[in-house]
Amino acid sequence: MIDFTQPTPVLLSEERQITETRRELVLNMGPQHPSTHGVLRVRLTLEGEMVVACDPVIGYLHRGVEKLGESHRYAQIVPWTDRTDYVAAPSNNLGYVLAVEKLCGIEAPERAQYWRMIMAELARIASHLVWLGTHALDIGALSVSLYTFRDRELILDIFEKFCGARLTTNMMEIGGFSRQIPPALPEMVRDFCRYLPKAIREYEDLLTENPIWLARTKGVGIVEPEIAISYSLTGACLRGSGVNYDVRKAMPYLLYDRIDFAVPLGTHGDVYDRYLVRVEEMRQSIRIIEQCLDQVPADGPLMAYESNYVIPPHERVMTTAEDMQRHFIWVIKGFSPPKGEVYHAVEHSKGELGYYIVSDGSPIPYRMRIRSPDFVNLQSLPYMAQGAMLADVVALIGTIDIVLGSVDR
Amino acid sequence: MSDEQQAPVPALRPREPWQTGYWGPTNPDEHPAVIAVRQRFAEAFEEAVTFRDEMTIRVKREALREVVAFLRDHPELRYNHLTDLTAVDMLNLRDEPRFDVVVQLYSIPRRQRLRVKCGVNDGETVPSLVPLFAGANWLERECYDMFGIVFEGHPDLRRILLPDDWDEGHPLRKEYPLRGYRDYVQPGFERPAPRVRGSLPRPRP
Amino acid sequence: MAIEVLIFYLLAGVAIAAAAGVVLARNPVHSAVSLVLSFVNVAAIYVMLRAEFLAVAQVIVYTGAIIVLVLFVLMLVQQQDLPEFHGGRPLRRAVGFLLGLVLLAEVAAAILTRSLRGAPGSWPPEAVAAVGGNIQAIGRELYSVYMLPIQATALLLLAATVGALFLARPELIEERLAVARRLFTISLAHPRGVDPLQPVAELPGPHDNERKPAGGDRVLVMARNAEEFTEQPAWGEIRR
Amino acid sequence: MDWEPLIVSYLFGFVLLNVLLLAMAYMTWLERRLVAFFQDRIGPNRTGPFGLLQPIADAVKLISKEDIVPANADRLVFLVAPLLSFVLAPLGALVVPFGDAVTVFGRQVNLYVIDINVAALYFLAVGSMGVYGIILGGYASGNRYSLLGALRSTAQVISYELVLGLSLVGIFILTGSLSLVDILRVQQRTLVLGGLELPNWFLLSQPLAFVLFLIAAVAETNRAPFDLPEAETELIAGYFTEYSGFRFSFYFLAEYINMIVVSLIAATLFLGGIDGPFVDGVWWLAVKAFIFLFFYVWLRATLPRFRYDQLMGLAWKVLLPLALINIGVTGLVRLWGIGAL
Repeated sequence: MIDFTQPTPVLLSEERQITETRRELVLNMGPQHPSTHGVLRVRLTLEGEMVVACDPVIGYLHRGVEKLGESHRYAQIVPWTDRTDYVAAPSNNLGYVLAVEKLCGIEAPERAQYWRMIMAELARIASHLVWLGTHALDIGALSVSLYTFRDRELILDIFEKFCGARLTTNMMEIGGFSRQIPPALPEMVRDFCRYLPKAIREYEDLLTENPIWLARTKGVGIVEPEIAISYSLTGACLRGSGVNYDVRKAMPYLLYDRIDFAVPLGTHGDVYDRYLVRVEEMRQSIRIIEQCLDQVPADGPLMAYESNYVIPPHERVMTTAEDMQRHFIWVIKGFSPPKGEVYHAVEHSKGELGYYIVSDGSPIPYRMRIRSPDFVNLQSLPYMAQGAMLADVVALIGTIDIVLGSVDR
Repeated sequence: MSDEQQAPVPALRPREPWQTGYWGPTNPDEHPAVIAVRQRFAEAFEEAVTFRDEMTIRVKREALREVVAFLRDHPELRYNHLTDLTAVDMLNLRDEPRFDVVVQLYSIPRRQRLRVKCGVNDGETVPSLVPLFAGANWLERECYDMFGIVFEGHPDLRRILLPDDWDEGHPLRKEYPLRGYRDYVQPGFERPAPRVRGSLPRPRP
Repeated sequence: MAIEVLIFYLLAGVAIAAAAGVVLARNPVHSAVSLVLSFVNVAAIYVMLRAEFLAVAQVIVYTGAIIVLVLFVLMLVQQQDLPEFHGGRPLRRAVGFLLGLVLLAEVAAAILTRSLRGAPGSWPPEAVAAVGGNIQAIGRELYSVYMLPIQATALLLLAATVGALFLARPELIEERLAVARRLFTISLAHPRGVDPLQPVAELPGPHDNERKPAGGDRVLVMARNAEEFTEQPAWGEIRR
Repeated sequence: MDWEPLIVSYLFGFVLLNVLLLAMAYMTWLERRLVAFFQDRIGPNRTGPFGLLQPIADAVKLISKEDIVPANADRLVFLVAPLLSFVLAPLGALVVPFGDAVTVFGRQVNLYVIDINVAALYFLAVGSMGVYGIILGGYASGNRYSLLGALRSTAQVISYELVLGLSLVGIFILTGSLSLVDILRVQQRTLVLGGLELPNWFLLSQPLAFVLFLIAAVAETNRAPFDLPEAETELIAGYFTEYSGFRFSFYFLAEYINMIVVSLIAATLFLGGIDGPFVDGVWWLAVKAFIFLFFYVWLRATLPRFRYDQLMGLAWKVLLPLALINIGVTGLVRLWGIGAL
């Protein structure tokens, strides 16, 4: 039994103690710092401007979403997932919803799956736009952030049109969508897909061949592929190092196996490669969205309803007694998935987002674990920062692409 | 893109939505990882269960590191990616042992997942996976922070999400109340807010 | 005429007070700032003596570069590491006082002999005006009569620069960086620190994926499906 | 003693200082509007027509804010440093010739405050003094970010001052004078190349020096992409992190006045100053200075920021050798007599 009255055991290694005795400038970067993307704190030990040691300190935005998940019913947790990575909220919804659907053994209708893919890819683009803007701003390119945020507004408009909310969308439900697709929405998405490649070209004009940008990003923060795998990196951080792992390709969920797209892989594993990979991912996302729009059925159910786990549709509640009962139970008590545990991962814009849910057969999850990609990715920051300069640390925090809501959960 | 115009071929969907085959064969006796671990660690292997297509191997906690190292380095298994490491407090589900440490492994070359579990009681230690996977560092720290499970051999085991001087225990344990142990004095309120569910006292007019 | 004398006394008084501040200030940064003030006032006195070039050179070289470097060093060094300013053994203090007196006597002797003799030097105002101004006069004098000393000084400064570079020893920084990489980076768990013999994952081999030029002479490998992992390349030349 | 020129100079200096302050105020407005246009935004447009009263509102706000001195600051130095920066900033403008002599109330008035024979060096000297405001402010704040900003600024200013000075040597060789008035006179001549009549601006005879001067001037005034001392995403505004209220505004004033002064000097040295088609006059100087200021804003809206070591490498490995080559070539041309431009 651990005695909680005692201070937390801090097992300092020998190396760390040596660092403490050296006389260097210890710089406390954050938690209130313009380029730590939130409330990340990095304890830097500098020699001149060179980073000798780098210790990320997190937890300033810890809200205990996992604990909250253990006290809410399954359907009530969906809004909490919005609040973890609020930059790409639909992707978080998707990960949780798919995990619960796997636990229950149900599947959303085809039309809903296509729209889920569209929304997830839009969320990916939105997240990458925020990343690109803030990353460029960290390195000093002022204007790119304004352009990307301008274009992100279009995606938020689509979200607003679809579900009424812009940031914390809460758009997906267990079993599909309960809302109807607004008739104007497909055309809106198509317009966006026609517009965005031009915008991406604009960003690339400003950055890709810019000598200062090249000097700041090339050869900085190199992660070798075996190191990247060892650090459990996922997403663009892993693919920038040239490792071919994308959940959409490796273990296709939804209908990604029907879509033709490519996964860009970097060749040098530095900040610049991760930048190129993410920019290319935005283009591929557009291809995915366009194919989804071509393939999605024009009408059809959006919600699976032949099961005990999904709220029945309104008209059936009003007409059949059986569904009225089910509706009543669903609303009052919630639904109870079978006993068991599932882990389901989706390709979030930042990497592999996994939900591990343990069910004890009650309407409340026994354990809900969020494997958030940026929490795992962030721990490679000290490795990337070896021998870097102070200004590089800012670029590295940007290249890992963290959202502190997701890191701290 | 050269083959952008190529018509997409709808893939064959499995019969049940969860049967994806990403976790290998559902029969434990056919699963290569289960066979290999059972053979190599005869006394440490406890059981292998499948639920919803997902293969879980339960091993004794002393052997966790050896089993994971074996799975990582086995030339035909190559579970080289530590996807996740977490724990579950089994307080309400069984008596012994108290916690399950859950390791999600993934093999990038073989595109297959595997879950390795070990039970651990309060006060016992689990061998740390940091020597095998650098990425286990923060995951184990989080696990320690949230459950109080001590990972033996971790180079830097201290709290990560909660403050270093947090003295109220480990919040993801089942007996930890949702609002914490202590009364929380709120400015403007007559008495401290209770840490149990219920209506909060209204501020005085 | 009186106003110029007044200004001169003002400048000289501030210069002397600032010079006293250099010695008396406890904080080395305050000393350096006092020195700057003193230099600027001396430069102003140069202007009154119609030696504008000298004044500007004084400001650029001494206040603009040298004292800035002094401040630079002072800031890099921790305050408590600096030697005690007003301490020292009595003998050292006495010797320092004597040396200061000797220096003062030398300067006074130079000034007094020159002014007592009343010799105006080789560049009287008429000669300066004849060549176009005091800058031109200085230029002529420096690059004709004093050519050899100028070259010698330049060589000396070059040698000093090279010596400084050698003393700072960039390769030492490299060494320390290497040590820092091995020891002091708090990625305590990275495999080289823990398990150097066992590579975590084997390097991917050659591949035949499409390569897409992506700008900045980089290419992106466009992976079409996930089976190609083991054939995945992407990497190889650049090692840390 | 003849008091009249002295009083006229003082009056002109007073007018000049006020014009500079006004120009600075509207430079901030202009920069915000221009950057807004570059970034597809509107910019300040609520205070007065086109937001023209915005600088006044800013000034009122800054003056009325609390003047905070951090507890572990070096108090005296902390209070004096911004003033130092501000006082030294407009001094460089004293030597800029704004035109030929005009007659006001029957008196000859020179449209410059002083014409000293070392004017160009004087400008450099004032610029090198300006770094004291930054370095002392950064040191005195007792903040590590400020200290790092001050250190960066020191190294940067020393390096780029060298380039700035050396880039001007070619002009000195061609004119044989350090006085800006003389340099202006030389540029007012006409350069005849074959049948082509061109103004004898040093932009045409010293293009390399012009580029070097431009880069070094941007670095000297700590503007993007060389704004390392105040890099807000790395050092959180660097040396003036701890400043607030009107002391902060002094740094702000100093930065913008520095920009204007450098633009004026650059226009005078390389673009012929008041020389222009039709009628020479101060408006040409204003137009040319505005081009430089626009260039400053353009750079800020477009380019990322250099890293510290890249910045120093650029100065010492690229710009300095180029400046030396420029001096050598100019000297040889002058020596062989074809340089009597």
